[in-house]
Amino acid sequence: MRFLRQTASIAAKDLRSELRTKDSLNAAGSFALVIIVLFSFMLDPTETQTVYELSGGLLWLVFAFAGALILNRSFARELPNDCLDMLVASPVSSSALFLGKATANFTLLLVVELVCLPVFGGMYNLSRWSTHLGPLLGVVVLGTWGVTVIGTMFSAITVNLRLRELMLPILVYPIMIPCLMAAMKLSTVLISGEAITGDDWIWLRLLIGFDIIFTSLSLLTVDFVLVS
Amino acid sequence: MDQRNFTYMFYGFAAAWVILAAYVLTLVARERRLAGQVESLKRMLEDREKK
Amino acid sequence: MREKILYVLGVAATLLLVRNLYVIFITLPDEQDQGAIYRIMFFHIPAWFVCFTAYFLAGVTSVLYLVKKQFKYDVFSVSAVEVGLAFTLIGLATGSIWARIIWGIWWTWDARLTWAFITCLLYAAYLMMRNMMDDASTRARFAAVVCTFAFTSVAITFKAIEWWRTQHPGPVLSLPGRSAGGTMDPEMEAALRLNYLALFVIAGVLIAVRMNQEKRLREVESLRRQVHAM
Amino acid sequence: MTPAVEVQKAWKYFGDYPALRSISLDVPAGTCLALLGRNGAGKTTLLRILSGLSNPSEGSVRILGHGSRDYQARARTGMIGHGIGIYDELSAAENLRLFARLFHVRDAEQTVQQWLTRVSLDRVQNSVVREFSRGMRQRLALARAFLHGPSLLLLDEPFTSLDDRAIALLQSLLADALKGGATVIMSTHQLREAMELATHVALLDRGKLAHSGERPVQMLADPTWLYRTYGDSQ
Repeated sequence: MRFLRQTASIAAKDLRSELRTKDSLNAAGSFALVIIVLFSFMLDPTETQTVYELSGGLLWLVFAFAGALILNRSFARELPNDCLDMLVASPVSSSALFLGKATANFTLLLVVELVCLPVFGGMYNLSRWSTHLGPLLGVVVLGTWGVTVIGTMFSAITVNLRLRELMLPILVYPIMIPCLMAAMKLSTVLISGEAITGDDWIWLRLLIGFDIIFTSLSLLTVDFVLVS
Repeated sequence: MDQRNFTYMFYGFAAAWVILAAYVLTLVARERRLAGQVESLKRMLEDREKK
Repeated sequence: MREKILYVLGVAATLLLVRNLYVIFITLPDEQDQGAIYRIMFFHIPAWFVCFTAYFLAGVTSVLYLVKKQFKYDVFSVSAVEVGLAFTLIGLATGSIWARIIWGIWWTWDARLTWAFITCLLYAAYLMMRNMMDDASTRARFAAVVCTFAFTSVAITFKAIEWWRTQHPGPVLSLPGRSAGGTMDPEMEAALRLNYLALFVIAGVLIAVRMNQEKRLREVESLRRQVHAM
Repeated sequence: MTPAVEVQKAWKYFGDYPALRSISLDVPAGTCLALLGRNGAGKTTLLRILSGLSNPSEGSVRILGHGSRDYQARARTGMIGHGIGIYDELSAAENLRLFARLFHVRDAEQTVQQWLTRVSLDRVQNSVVREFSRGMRQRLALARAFLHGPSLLLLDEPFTSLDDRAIALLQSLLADALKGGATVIMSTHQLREAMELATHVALLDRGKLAHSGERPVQMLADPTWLYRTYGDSQ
């Protein structure tokens, strides 16, 4: 109970200060839209069938790039005035602190994604993209959680490095590959207007497994990262 | 047996040995650098202790 | 004394490798389908096993570091990763050259190749990150966490990639209990085993040398702090 | 009565370099300890360990009878570090509310208002901290540290960089806290300010505890007396 309240307080704090400046939301949002526009030069936007086949991959690339921007800010926000020290020294356990920050990042990234999804579907005339909206949102939520759990953890690890803006993506993308792979596969299927069947279930299981494994691993190891 | 096959086989082995050798060389270089650093730091410490 | 043993071992393993080369080139005949190029396998397969083993041990020692907080585990972990990376490069280079002849292409996005490439990038990033950290204790803790994450992810990726179609040739070594393998000539197999031995010993020696350096690095950093504190 | 802080044979290594060497120190409850020593002697390292920001490599640390990372220890400790530890993008009230919630302060809103009044920021409580002057931010940081009525206060160089008004405020807050039975540990270079409050002193020299005990009388007139007597001759 105490744990959940503290997690909520931390998440609310991060969201409130983000909403006040909107730094990373604006950056991630416009970056994502720019990439979506750039895709139109990469492929023929009128060949809808091709776009359908690539949709999952394209979307998750956008999400992963946008995510890196949000995640970079996550712990960097604590740097001025040594705020992180105050949080670690307060009676908040490292895992509550981690979960709070992960929740905030998750929410921010999800907002950006929920804007991108219809824009992508609309601009490329993917009329079927929302036929399986429920499952698609489920996949987006699961995939985003995987991205934010890994990202939040590595945001804490890289925050004091010089070149942290570069190091975070270099470390984080190869680690998230299974999660991105699964999310891409499933999103492609769902955006194309088909249901998840047969062989694709294994990707859903992979996605859920990835989330569970890395959430527990993060909760087990945050203390080593935050307490020196 | 065609000649290309042999050439590429040679390339393959050469590549393996070159990479191995390159790695050994980086180890040697690092060894030298570390030795130099230890030496200069120790000298610095001695100098300061004398003062 | 320890260093001498290391050097002797290293030289012995290299000599063994050279002797194996002789056997491989002169004594063994060409393989019927692949011709001469198949000989690359004598380097390629053991190199992969070395790198798997190195990454696995690095993952295990990273967890041990987090549990026991003793520097020796961290030192082993970096060394294993670095040597593993060198052998990954060997595996990729030899494999790529082999593929040029057999498949007609330098690179294909085959599952295992992709996996190896990802692994390479990931562990290179790990080494880069270590280079950027100045305090050995923080570096050891963070590196151990990163390595644990990396190993877990790499293992999952390996599994995930099995679900994609693969065009990599199956196992050729006859391991007990694996009936599908064992298509290899016993003479070739003996040569392959000897090469395994040689490469594993060389990797071991390299890791040991690297471990010494990591200890020296810590010494340098501690001296630096001492100078700084005066 | 258990001491507020018990440190037993604590070592802290950075790599191979021992920043703290076998520190054993008991701080009785209700006292004010001035932690002295030159730069790099290990004062900040020791305070970080007591604040739960860092674990000792060897040895044990008990805070108010609990482990240094335990909820019970952390909830009753207040701290001021090198940074002021408040968020620029949040308002004064939001900052205090956040920490009140994290520390499970009862009647959070009322306590926050009381403290805003006490540090004279109640009229600007809804302004974002970014717009505050230096002095206002410092006073807010003091309110943040004292908000939950801590039984143990850990202050790292609290007087450096404070303006006069904040120094006066901090001194009165510390005096009140000591009257209320709290324990104070502060590292400081400003010996004159510290000596008025300190009942005990501890001197760190290159990671070792060179001296600890009650504050010698001599130090009131001559604050550097301890350095000359127990420190190295340099």
